[in-house]
Amino acid sequence: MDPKNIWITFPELLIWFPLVAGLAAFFIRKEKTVKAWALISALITLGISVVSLVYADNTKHFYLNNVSYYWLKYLGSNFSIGLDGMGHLLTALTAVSFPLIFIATYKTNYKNANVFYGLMLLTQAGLMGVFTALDILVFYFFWELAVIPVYFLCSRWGGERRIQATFKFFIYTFTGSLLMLVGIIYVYMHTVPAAFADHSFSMNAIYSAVLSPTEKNWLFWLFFIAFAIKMPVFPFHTWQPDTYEQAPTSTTMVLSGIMVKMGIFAVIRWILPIFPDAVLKFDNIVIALSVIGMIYASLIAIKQDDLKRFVAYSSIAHIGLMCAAIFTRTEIGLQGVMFQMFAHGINIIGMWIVVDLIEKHTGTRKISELGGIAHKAPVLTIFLVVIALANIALPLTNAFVGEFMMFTGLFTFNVWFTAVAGISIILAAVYTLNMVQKVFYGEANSITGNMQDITLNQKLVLAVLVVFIFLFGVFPQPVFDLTKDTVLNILTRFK
Amino acid sequence: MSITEILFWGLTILALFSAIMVVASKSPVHSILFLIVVFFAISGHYILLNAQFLAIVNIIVYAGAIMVLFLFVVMLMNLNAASEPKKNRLLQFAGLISGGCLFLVLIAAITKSSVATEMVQMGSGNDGLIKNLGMVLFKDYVIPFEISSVLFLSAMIGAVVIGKKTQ
Amino acid sequence: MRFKAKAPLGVWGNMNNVFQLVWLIPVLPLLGFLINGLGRKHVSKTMAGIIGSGTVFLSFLISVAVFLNVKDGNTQVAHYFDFINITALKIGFDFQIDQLSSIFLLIITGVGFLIHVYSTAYMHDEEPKDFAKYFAFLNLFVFSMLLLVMGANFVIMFIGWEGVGLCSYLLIGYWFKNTNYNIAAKKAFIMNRIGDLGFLLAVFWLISKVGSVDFHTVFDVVSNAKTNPLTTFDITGITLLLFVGAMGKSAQIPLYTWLPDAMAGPTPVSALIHAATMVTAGIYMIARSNILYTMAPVTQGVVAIVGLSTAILAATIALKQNDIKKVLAYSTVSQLGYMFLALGVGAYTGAVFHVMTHAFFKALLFLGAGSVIHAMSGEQDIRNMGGLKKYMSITHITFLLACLAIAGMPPFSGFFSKDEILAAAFERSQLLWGVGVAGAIMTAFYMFRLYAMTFLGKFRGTHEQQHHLHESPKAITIPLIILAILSVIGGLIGIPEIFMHGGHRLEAFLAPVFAQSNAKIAAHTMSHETEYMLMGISVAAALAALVFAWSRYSKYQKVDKEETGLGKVLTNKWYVDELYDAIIVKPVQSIAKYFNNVFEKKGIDGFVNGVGKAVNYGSRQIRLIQSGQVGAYVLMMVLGILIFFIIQLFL
Amino acid sequence: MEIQWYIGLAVALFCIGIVGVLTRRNSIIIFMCIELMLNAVNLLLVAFSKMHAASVVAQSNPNVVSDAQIFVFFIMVVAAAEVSVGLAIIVMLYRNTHSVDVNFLNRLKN
Amino acid sequence: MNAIIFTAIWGVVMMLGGAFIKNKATPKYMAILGLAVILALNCLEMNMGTPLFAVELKGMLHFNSFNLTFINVAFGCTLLYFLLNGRDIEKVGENVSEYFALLFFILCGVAIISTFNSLLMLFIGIEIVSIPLYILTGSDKRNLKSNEAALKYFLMGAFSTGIMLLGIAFLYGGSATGSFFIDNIISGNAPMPPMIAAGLVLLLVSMSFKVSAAPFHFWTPDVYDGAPTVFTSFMATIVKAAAFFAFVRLFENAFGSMHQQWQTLIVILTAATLLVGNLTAVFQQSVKRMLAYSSIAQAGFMLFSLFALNSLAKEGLVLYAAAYSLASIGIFAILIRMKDYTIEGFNGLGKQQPLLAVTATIFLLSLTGIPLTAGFMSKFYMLQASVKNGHHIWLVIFAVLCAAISAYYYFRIIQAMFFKETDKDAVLTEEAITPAFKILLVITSLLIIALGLFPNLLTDWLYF
Repeated sequence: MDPKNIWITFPELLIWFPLVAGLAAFFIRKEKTVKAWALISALITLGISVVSLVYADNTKHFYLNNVSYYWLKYLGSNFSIGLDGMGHLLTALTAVSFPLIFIATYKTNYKNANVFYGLMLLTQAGLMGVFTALDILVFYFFWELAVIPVYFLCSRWGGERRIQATFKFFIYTFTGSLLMLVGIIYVYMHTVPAAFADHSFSMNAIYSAVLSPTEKNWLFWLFFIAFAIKMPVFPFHTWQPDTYEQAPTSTTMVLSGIMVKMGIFAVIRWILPIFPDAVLKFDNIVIALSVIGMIYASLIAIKQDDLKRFVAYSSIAHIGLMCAAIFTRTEIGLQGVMFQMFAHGINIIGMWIVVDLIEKHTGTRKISELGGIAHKAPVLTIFLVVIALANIALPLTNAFVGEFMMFTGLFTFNVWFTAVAGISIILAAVYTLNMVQKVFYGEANSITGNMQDITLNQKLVLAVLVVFIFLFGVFPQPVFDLTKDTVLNILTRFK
Repeated sequence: MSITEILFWGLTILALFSAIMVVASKSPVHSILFLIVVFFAISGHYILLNAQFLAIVNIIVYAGAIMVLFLFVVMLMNLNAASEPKKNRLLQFAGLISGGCLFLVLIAAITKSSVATEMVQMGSGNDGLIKNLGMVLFKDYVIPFEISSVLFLSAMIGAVVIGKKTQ
Repeated sequence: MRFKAKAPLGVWGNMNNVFQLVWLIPVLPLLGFLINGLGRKHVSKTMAGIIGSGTVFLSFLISVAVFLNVKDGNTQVAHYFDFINITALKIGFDFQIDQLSSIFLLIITGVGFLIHVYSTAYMHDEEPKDFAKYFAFLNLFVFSMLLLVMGANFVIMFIGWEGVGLCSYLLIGYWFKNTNYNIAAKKAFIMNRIGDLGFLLAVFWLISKVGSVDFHTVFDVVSNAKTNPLTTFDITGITLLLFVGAMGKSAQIPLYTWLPDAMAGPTPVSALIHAATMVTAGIYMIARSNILYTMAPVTQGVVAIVGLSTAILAATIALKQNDIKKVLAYSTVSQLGYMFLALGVGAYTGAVFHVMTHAFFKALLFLGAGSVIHAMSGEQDIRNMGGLKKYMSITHITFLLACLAIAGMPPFSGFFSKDEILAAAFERSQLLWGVGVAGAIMTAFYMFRLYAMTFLGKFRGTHEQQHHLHESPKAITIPLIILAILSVIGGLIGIPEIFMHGGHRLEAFLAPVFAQSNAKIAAHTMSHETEYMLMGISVAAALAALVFAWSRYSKYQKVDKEETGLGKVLTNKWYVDELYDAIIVKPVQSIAKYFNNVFEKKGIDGFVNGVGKAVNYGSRQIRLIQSGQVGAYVLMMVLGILIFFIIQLFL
Repeated sequence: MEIQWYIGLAVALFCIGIVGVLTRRNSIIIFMCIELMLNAVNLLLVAFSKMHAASVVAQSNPNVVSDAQIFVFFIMVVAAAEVSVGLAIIVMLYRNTHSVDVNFLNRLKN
Repeated sequence: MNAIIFTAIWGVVMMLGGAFIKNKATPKYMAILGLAVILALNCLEMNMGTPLFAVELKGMLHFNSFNLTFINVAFGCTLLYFLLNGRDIEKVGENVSEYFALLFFILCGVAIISTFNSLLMLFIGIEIVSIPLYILTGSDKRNLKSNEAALKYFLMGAFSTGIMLLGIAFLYGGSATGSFFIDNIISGNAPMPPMIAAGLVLLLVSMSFKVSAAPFHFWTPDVYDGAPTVFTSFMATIVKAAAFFAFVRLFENAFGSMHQQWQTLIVILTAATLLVGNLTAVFQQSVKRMLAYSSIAQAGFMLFSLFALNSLAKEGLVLYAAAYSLASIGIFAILIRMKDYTIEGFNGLGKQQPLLAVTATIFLLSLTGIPLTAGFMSKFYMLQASVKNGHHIWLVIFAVLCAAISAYYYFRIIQAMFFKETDKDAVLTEEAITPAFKILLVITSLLIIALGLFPNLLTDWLYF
């Protein structure tokens, strides 16, 4: 299609719409209204993203998915954003998650709801920006901006230790990002001249930056640490349980469902193409870390008594696998990661919804205090069990496809890593079933006694999630077709 | 050893001695008086270097105006030796040492330099006379000259603002 | 000979080809699951029962039709859609219909159907919605089991493989209020998971080496020496890992301990899942990938030995169990051991044969036991039974037949299958055979101990139990009868050559499946004398044990004296559970505890917070430099100047 | 006369001034020591100017001498201004605390 | 030139005005008006390229768009400062017009040191800036802290002047041309003669003193803490920025050619400043003092312009000056209105004055260097410049780690404002927060964000 007669592109819509909606939300005083407003705008965003998926094919609709404006002309940075396969996938995830989150927490009332929902929508805008940025400076902007609202959300509406926990999280990630910033600038200084400037921040220029092997080696770590903290990979993970525990559930969903994907996304988008040979050099270290993390987190998850921390650690284990699979640089592994990014987002949001429900109804998150919910709230239990099974990657759930492929990739990379990592499959079953048994089965006690079953809106959300789980568990192929281009492009860097 | 050199050394010794006395003497009044001596010695050097104008100005401004001002203040506060409180030995010692080190370092630095042994034009040369300086001052240095008025104004205001009694 | 499907088949096609309906076989139970599961609040018990059994029955009919088709030598692979399709790997959602799978289809749907019917009566006291839930799970199980056997590649098979694991988990923990049951369920699932990991690794290995998981592709490529990409090491590794999977699923040493505990589930479940079908998945899998095993003699050896030792171990334990279901459970483990022995010695047909017969008589035994328990209103300890034969004749007769069958008494089905296995073992080595016979003897012994203590002698239970002892309703007895018939005559499709020329119909039928293997094995021929002799010995020995047990336990009296010595060890199942607990569970738990309490908090997080603390500390110290003394400040400055001078001028 | 003697003298005076600043606690005396430092600089500048006058520099830059001496003149000017302000401040402080001891000033620290 | 002349004149006017005008409010309006005019005149000079009167500069001063832009920035910030803090200046003491007069003289000095071309002008300019500052510091006469600060500042300031003069003397003596013009003290990048080196070191020291770079920063916390907060705000922002500008001009024009020979000193200076500033700020309880230390920390970042000494660095410096001044003026303006200067004093501000809290947050984020704010862009320029310079990447990494520490103490205020409760019914001093004040704060934050998005709004002025 001719760029002339396109007046706005999908990435722009995906960024600006939530942004504007969010800013508007600040001025809506009435709680009911602002909730509705947030939900509707999130749904519209979802609509946009769905439409964009229709036009996902960049060979035909390039100009619908990519756009670039002059920004810092003389620094060689343009505001260029675009959607490739991975971008589509993750923007879709973002677009899907927010309405679900809003619906799931529709009954929860927040003080100054307008601020809350405003910040949530800003977060969404920031995330969209991260996933669409094709200019590394723009990327960095959004990378930081996505975190700021979350910081306020967590420290304002979180649990009792929220301030310290969130602060730790913020400083931790901020440090990482700053290191990355140095890396970015350094790479930038080694790019070829662009129009109006002697260097350029644009993705392609950055990809083709001329760097000596030694430079690449330390730059690799500057970038990787930033992303590793976000993911998080062992041993950079300690902020996560605290933050998840303290943050308000809806924010936790954003954090764990989407924000961790930022790290994985960034590794695929930037580290792999910029430092291929450094990746080849350090892949063993990174994968070793990830695998250790998997086992380590799984073991700790067995011992968690707090449901939120439990989910946090199980998530760390899953992320570890994704990170490892990225560095196998195999098509199957990367496709697995792509798929799993989406799957994990869906599943963990489901997890949080259930945890939130339990906490709401019983007022506790202590696994040891719960029990026998199954016959108080059978529907909830069924959903939980399904989600839990997805969490342990049972076949015909979406997680299975992802993990299967990632493990295959890992196996082709190194057998022993796979063997060790495989143990986490067993451990996953152990801790998940432990949790299910302790919380849901057995006789109900005084705490769970007055547990009611779930309300319609939650039922709706969980149903949608479960549908997603099985749909993608049985028909994963569309996702692979979507992300094919990205994966293959990246692999060409390793030829 | 020529008369100039004798004068030079004499003045030098005088200057250094009284400078040390400025620092060393207990009573502020004595310090001030020794400082005046230093200024006179320096003015003597100026004359040796044939910079009469500065010599005069130094006497008038420093030894005359400024030092009298000091003296005045000290008298006003009638600070005497007793009013100098107990000293912090350690700090003083450290100060002495570091000052000495700085001196050595600077000397070492300068003696390394090539210009160290260049001769200074004594007695002769009439650039330092009021006439030439005046010409230069009002031709080339008119801007700084004017600007310095701002300095004085602010100094004056300052004195007023701070000195003025507040009710 | 098997041949590949010409083109991917549409879901519908021309109706006159029954293969067009294959997809219905698993889908029907799935439908049953969905209806019963989602509508469990609304469907009545009868409805639930009808839906549950009906769907399975329909699948059974289709399976029969398919079977008939296959019998004429038509086999095929039906491709439905791409499961995973990327340049590096293609995995289709394919079903494979051939002799092997069709047989299993029959067993699963047939026996499955009977057990569904049985359950309608057995579970009748349940709440309506629990009743529906029960049938939903049962249907889900049938669905997964069908996926397992119909899958045309390892991945689809694995989907079913884990699916059945899940269902057994759900059904064992069916009475979820009872924590012990949940723990048993969890144990079952986790042990299966361990096996599954092996299975998965094997699959990864295949993908990385062969680049495909399709049965055809893999087997054709591997069996052909020219195209075979796998070294002996690879094959051995792969087969061993697959066998680990089989261990988990089919309860072999060392992963067998979950099966006895799995008896916590409702008895029909035990009959269906833990006797007739699921536990035989491992045998199916190995039979399916027979060529790989044939090419890996080392693995075969391992399989044989593990199988045999399992058979013996379980048998010994069974000798001393008093819980009727536990005895059956251990006997199942032991029988499975025989099947693996068969696989190990390359008698694939024998294994499948035994699977079939075992499905009949073991299902029958369990259902009989169920009927007994039903009558005894939940009592499972045989010491409190006895003399039931005058109260429940049908159950008694069928149970007796089943016992004879499992004890290997000719001409019951068990005799033929077990005999075939032992014969094959003999060909490999006399030792295997000898031990096998020992196992057979024990089997005969404990089965008839069970029989005698349950049905003979006089009733030892409480009075109110005695008061409402009664024969079970039709829904229970009819399946018993049908199964009884099958277990009696079921063996006839595998009559050895020596009795009837061309008698071994099964072998002929399955030949194509094992063609590649048979091509690689030099066919032994055993002289008729030896064969007769072997049969003679085993039957005689078994008979002896039978009579001994009968005579000893028919007049059993309750004596509560503490078991001692070997007896104690056997009663406590060789303390294997305790062993596992000590060497695996406890260490893992303590490591986890250490990580959670010490390493995480003090170590990693401690470091992170330590940085923050360090900054704070540094701040507190460094601000003391700001002493407020001008003198000190100037001193610092002078020192600074000094340093700068030294750096600039003298360095 | 060689320049180094002048340099030596000036630096010596300067350092004596510094030592004074470091060792004395009476703010007036400290201030005087600073004045001493300034004078040392003045002397140095004048000496340098005459050195340049004697050297080749004089040809290239005719009023090299007067530059320096004017500079000295301005230094004196500034010094005078500073003194007025400085003494005013000291007096103000003396009014409030009846002391001119600098170590007495430690309300502001850390 | 206009700037210098008219600030001087207007200073006199204000001073004399003080004698006749009795109304307390009038001087403020006079000052604002006058400054606005002067700003306009300066812009005029930028466009015309010539001042209103032809002045024989004799090479003493040097005007180009770069300097003039900086003067614009400085004066613009001052104007904003007048607008925001006018009434607070009135509160310091009764001789308001004198304060304004002094402020104008300082501005004159600022204009001089940002355009000087001769060491003499530098010296005079710095003195013109310093002497009024001594007075302003001590202007709260009854307050002992203020007195103490004044004396400390004065003594140490005079001391550093002495150091500077010795340095100048050595330069004069060592230079082959015997000139005070900064651009022909030395030429070429031959190894410098010891005398020059000595002079350079001494100048470096005295300038670092003025910009409060460690280890010559010791006066800063005490003086900033003791001085009346309004004037702290002024000297922490405009004056410091000007001093930096002078610093960079001096070293670029005088010693730029032999940059490599003295870079090591700058590296040490920068590292020390960053470390001391950030580390010490962490533990402070009084926000005022914390901001004093943070100003040191920011100085550490500005020193990068001296470390890199390339065009990016100079642009960055101007940008930094603007960003930092805007943010600091804003945060100080709010601080002045707090009842309690400790961090706890900020508790619950978010509830009672959401608007103020939000703007304050923006200022703090800018100081931290979060994207979308001018603070980020300026830091970004600095990092870029020093990476371009190529040596000592570790220093850059060290700097960003320090920036992370800075987040720690800046965010403590944010936390206090939004997430902590207070029992006080009003955390602000009773005098009303006028709508005008709020609007101004909003404008300031908008400016910050605008610069954060489009730094070229400012940097484009520098070259034409």
